[in-house]
Amino acid sequence: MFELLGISPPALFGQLLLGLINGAFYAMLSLGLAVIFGLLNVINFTHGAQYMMGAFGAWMLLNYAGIPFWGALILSPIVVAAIGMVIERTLLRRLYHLDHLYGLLLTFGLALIIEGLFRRQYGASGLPYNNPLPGGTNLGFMFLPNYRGFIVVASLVVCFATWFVIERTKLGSYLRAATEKPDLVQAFGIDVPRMITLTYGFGVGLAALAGVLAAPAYQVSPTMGSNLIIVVFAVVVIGGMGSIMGAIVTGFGLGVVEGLTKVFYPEASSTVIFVIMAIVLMVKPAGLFGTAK
Amino acid sequence: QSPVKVKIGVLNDMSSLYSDLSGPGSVWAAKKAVEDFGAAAKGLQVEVIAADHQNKADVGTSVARQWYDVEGVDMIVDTPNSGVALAVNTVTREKNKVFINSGAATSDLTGKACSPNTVHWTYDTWALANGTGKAVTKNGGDTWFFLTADYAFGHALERDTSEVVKANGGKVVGTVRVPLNTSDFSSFLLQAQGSKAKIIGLANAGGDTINSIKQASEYGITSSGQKLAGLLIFLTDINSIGLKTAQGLNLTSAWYWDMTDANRAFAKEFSAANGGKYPTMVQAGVYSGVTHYLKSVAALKSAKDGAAVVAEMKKMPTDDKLFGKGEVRADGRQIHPMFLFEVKKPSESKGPYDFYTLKATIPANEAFRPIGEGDCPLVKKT
Amino acid sequence: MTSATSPMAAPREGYSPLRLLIALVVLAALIAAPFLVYPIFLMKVLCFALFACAFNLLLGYAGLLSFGHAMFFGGAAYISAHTVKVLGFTPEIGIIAGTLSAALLGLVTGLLAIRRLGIYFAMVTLALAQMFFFFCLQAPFTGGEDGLQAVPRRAFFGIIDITKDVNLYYVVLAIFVIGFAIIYRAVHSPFGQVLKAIRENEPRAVSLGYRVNQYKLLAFVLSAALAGLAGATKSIVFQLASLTDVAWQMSGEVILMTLVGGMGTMLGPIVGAAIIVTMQNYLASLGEWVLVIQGVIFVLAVSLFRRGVVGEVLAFVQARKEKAAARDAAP
Amino acid sequence: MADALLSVSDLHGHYGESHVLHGMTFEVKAGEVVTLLGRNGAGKTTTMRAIMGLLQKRAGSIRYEGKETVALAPNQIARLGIAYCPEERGIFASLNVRENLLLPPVVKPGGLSLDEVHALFPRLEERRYSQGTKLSGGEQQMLAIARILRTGAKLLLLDEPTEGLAPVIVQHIGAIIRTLKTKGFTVLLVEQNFHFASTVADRHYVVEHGRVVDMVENDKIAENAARLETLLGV
Amino acid sequence: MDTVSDVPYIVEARGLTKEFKGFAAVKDVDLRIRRHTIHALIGPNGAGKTTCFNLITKFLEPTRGTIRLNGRDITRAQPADVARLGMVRSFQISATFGHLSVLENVRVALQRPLGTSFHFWSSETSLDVLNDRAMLLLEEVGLSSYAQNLAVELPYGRKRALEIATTLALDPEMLLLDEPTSGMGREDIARTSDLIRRVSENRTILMVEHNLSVVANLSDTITVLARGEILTEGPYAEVSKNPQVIEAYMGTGHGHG
Ligand SMILES: Nc1ncnc2c1ncn2[C@@H]1O[C@H](COP(=O)(O)OP(=O)(O)OP(=O)(O)O)[C@@H](O)[C@H]1O
Ligand SMILES: Nc1ncnc2c1ncn2[C@@H]1O[C@H](COP(=O)(O)OP(=O)(O)OP(=O)(O)O)[C@@H](O)[C@H]1O
Ligand SMILES: [Mg+2]
Ligand SMILES: [Mg+2]
Repeated sequence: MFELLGISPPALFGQLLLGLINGAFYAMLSLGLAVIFGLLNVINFTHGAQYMMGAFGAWMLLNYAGIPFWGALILSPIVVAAIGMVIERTLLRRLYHLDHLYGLLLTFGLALIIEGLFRRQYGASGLPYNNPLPGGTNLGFMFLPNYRGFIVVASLVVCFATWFVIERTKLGSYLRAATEKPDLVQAFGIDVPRMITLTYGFGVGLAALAGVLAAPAYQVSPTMGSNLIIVVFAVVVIGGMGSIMGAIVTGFGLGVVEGLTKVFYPEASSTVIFVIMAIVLMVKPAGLFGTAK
Repeated sequence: QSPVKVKIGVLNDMSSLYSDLSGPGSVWAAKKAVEDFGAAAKGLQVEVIAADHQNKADVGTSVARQWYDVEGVDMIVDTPNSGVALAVNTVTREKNKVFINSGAATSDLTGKACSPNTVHWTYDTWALANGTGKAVTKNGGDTWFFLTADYAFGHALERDTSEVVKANGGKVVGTVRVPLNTSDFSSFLLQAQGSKAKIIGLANAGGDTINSIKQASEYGITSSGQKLAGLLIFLTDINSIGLKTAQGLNLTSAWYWDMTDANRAFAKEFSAANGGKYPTMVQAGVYSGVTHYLKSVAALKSAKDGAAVVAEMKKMPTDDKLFGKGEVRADGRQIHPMFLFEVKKPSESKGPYDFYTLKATIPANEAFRPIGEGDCPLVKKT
Repeated sequence: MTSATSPMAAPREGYSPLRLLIALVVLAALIAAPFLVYPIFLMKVLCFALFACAFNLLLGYAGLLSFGHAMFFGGAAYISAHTVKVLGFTPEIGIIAGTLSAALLGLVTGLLAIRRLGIYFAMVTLALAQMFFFFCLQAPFTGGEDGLQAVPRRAFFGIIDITKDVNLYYVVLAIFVIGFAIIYRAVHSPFGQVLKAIRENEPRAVSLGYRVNQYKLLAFVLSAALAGLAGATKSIVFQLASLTDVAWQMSGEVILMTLVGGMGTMLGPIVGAAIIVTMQNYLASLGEWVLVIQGVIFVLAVSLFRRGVVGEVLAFVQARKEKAAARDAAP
Repeated sequence: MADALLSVSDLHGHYGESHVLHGMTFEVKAGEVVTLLGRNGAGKTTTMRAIMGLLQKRAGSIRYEGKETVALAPNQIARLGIAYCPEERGIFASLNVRENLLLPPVVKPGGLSLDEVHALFPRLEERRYSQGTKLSGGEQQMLAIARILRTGAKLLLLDEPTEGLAPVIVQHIGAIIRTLKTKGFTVLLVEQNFHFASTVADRHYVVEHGRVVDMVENDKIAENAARLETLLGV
Repeated sequence: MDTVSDVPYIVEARGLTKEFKGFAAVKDVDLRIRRHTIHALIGPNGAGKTTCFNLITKFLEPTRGTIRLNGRDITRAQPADVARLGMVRSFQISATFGHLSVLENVRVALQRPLGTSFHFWSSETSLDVLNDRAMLLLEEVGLSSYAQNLAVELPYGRKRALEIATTLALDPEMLLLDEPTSGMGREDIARTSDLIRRVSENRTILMVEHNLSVVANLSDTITVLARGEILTEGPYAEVSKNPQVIEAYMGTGHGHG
């Protein structure tokens, strides 16, 4: 048995690995969304725009300040997170007690504004950003560009660290509790507003980090986020909204599933995630890792 | 004698995918054409307005209708995006105005959907497929693998190119249909690599093309000997990919700024007025198309009857500083040479937008689909 | 935490002779309108207004946020355009076919989605709509990214010549009025009462013996059918059905219209549709700024005019009434 | 006045447009157990929320240990040593029983240890890994009280702590409140159950329409029975 | 006793068991409720009363056991069907339709038998025929002056009253009330007890209640649950002397609250 459905095992391994790489982006983006949804009850539609800002941040740092990729990897997310925190303080804060819908609509509006401004300034067709880790390793079954390997490792580290903080530390239990009853948690002596601002900043920072990582791999363009965001929503929903573990596992998992679809039935590769989402929600309404209320 | 009033509407994508290759640059080109033409001296009073069709056919048609019905627009120009272009084509015919298309790719505009009110100026899918497919295959790239955007445009491009490849003795060894707006091509590229084809044909556009080229370089596909052939690539795409990644790519274009002194002068002015960007073939086509239109209107002394103006355009040979001499065929196709370019290495590039080396010129009589093969009803009648 | 199933309390609209008078004035204005304003623009507003009203029936009165309504709007547009252009029927047959197929699509989607609550409902509908979008992109009969173009304007019922924009306008106006009347009746019907009760407190409605899913499903199918009616009509007006109509941005746009106008009010979606369509029309030449301006409107609407234009007006009127009542009651 | 731990004077509070508190004035001395009695909707819960800073619009004066708190945020008020057990219990669904119990941070030394808390409420230890909101109504009530005992707050605001509890537990809670008192805690209690209130409290304030209309010492209840009857409908 | 035992049981649950992830909240409970009686379910917190309630009204699926209503097996029925068979419940946390008026709240319950509830084409005014009956019901619970208010605007105790009125509107054969007086002030408790007594004629009532004076006053039979199992069953006088009950539930020296 050397061939499985017409694909040799090494090629299959290659495809699985590629799926994992893609999943790394899904995981990081959906993790940020999950963190924000979990705590702020806001479906952060701006997430895609913030991912894009992360990538543009890297581009600007390089082109205007001469700061290379590795510096941008730290700086750009911080700057984008800071902008996010300002948005949270001035706009989002007023919506927490309302329906999800409003947060979603506000952030949708913000996404339009940000994307529009970037298009105005930089056009829609994208800007180049060079690969900081050129070359690759021949794994025998495939050629793995070093940079792609770096993406997977970086994403795994970030995801695990986030999961650990939220699920296994006291800080995490404050976060989860504040999700449900912010007033009460504050009445226990915790500065919830500041915690929320920082959390939003953190979620946004994750998006921006994914953006910086994406800059060398994809094109740096104002539309890069809006194309991705709907898929990432689907990932979050499949994982279970607000579930940290769900976002991570589903992110990587769906990357792999999508990768395999690209081999066996490429036409469906952009739909497969939605099909899975529909099926999952039929069977497990709260998502794979979500808890039904 | 009161001047003849002419109103030109530049309808294109001002805000997304095609805004760099047409967008405000096309508006500038149209205005420039009016200025260079010296309209006032020739008894014309020309006004140029512009709108964004957002790549939506319904937005495009509503703007077109409103322009024709309410604003008194006589001619619409540019209009990238085949869907919108076909829709505007219909409305223009219904209202008996003029539509000069520069930005859209579909060869249906001068085929099944051809109209006595429409001129297709710059390029089309047939010309692209034919240009790249033929030249590349003849140069030894005789086995092809297609990365095809999975919708009508991609299918058409793939189909036309495969025919050309086969007609020139080449072979298509595989195809993968990629959903629109895919950001990650690595999986497809790996399949292309596995096929051992010499040429990977990119039957896609915009962001899809850019990402596939970028990732092909990252996965070492281009450096391991396979070549990419872009079937629809604009100057602005190369700018956003960067020469380092795009070098060696083959592509077909109708116009390039660094070919003649007139082109260079135009590009210099364009760049000064458009924040350092350089003109694409679409924007140059707008200039050229508007110029020819104004000539015809001046000859007729009226812009009101669209079909008459287009008939006049077909009668008069085309001649302007950017596209040189040519003609508008009975099916509405403007005929001029096409060029096959190869993208330069970074070391060869001497300045901004110095991207291409000319590899071959496809003479005007071979560049476009023979008039009899397009199923254009206008042609059959005659 | 309230979920999307229980949106904010809409200010109540009551009946009064004054309202009837206003309605008559509005109707008169609508009849005179095509002589003052560009009719195609008016028809666009009417189509979107009907679409938004249909959407609002679901969100504002049943508390269900569908993020996939473009599916019905665009699906019906395709069917109706196909029926007229390819199969050669008259437009009214096309519109009916479009509406019925939207209802059918609504039934299938509804059966799949209706058991999910709140944000999950929104997401399932989004997912199904996305699947439908890709189906339309790849299916041959939709014409891919070119869409179905040049749909002929045959005589309506074989007699009304709709190649004249003004005539077509009255046809569209009639369709709109019928659609709106159905929605109005549904909201103010025994069925509407149960729907509101379910929105307010679903378990309680169950305990009273209502099989809530059937009610939600009916509301969903109604809303889908009316959205389809709007889409089918639009395809006749613009002689075009395209991917724009089924894209998720269209679902977003109808939410925007409803929100700007005021969800859960009868007139809100109409006003919202008028505002958004006007804006898109007159800002078309501004390029990227359209996006920015639309975004700013979103942000302003959410931050400052949360009840929407109509909602704010109603709330203002109500507050004045209450103040007056309080003044009268004071000794 | 100087020895009042908490003194509230002329406190006004609003929910949006509606004016609910109309000048509440009362005080609680250190080590006392004081109740607020009153009909449904009199404004008792609102008063507690105002003290905690949870009411958006409030005006007047609330002094804790002599310090004005009306301008402080809820978390700052809590850090002064005030803890609140809300009427609707406020158990967190995303935390299990133990996490719920450990959630409120310790703000002052001298709170009960976890073992002491478990000794008071053994049921909570049995169900410690259960999701907080899966507890029965009464169990949730116990959890809500238990978790603020750990924080070391000296002033406890208990809003109807006996609602929905079995009589035996109510007695138990009565005993706990008395124990807390001997440990130096001060308690402000809102109660519907007057009988229960009279077994634990030192004084009772009667609230009506957002103001204090009467005050009765617990040992003078018998003399004032008639008056209380008309005020509370007892 | 003989005469009473001749009356058939309206509800019979046998071997009712509910496990949550291995934790048995209700264990092997046999509960039989006689027609036209008020039956109280009491027990310490967490004993499984609400769970029993949810099982009987089908808001929860039993892990094991069968439930019969009027001799008919409803173990696998849907909650809405149970309501249609004449068994209606109230909720422990008050449940009204907040943004409907008080009158409409009651009407929603009354309108189902009209059979027009799917009629999206007929006018709302077709429901006005129900107004008189709705007002009567509101009067019965003392809410007639609030008829036009929105339900959210009501104080807590009134909301409970409204809930009872809504429940009664279905004219159920069997009523299940979960802690009907919790959170109420004295006056409201008295009023509610009266109400329950009044409506219990020709009906069967099962209630969960912690207020012993209410239980003592109203109930014919009391079932005491503890840790998911039945501790004892009988009339108040008997049950309240049971030392196990005193230890597990009532405590010593209780007064009537
Ligand atoms: N969130 C709110 N919005 C508007 N009004 C409110 C709100 N909460 C309470 N009220 C009103 O404020 C008044 C006081 O309510 P409060 O909850 O303080 O009463 P209470 O004395 O605690 O009553 P209970 O004994 O029922 O708990 C009531 O009239 C109530 O209707
Ligand atoms: N969904 C659930 N998942 C896990 N455990 C549950 C669930 N529902 C109830 N329980 C547990 O079952 C037991 C019985 O709960 P139930 O609500 O029936 O008690 P109860 O008798 O009504 O108590 P109370 O008088 O306090 O309301 C409790 O220990 C509770 O923690
Ligand atoms: Mg209270
Ligand atoms: Mg209970």
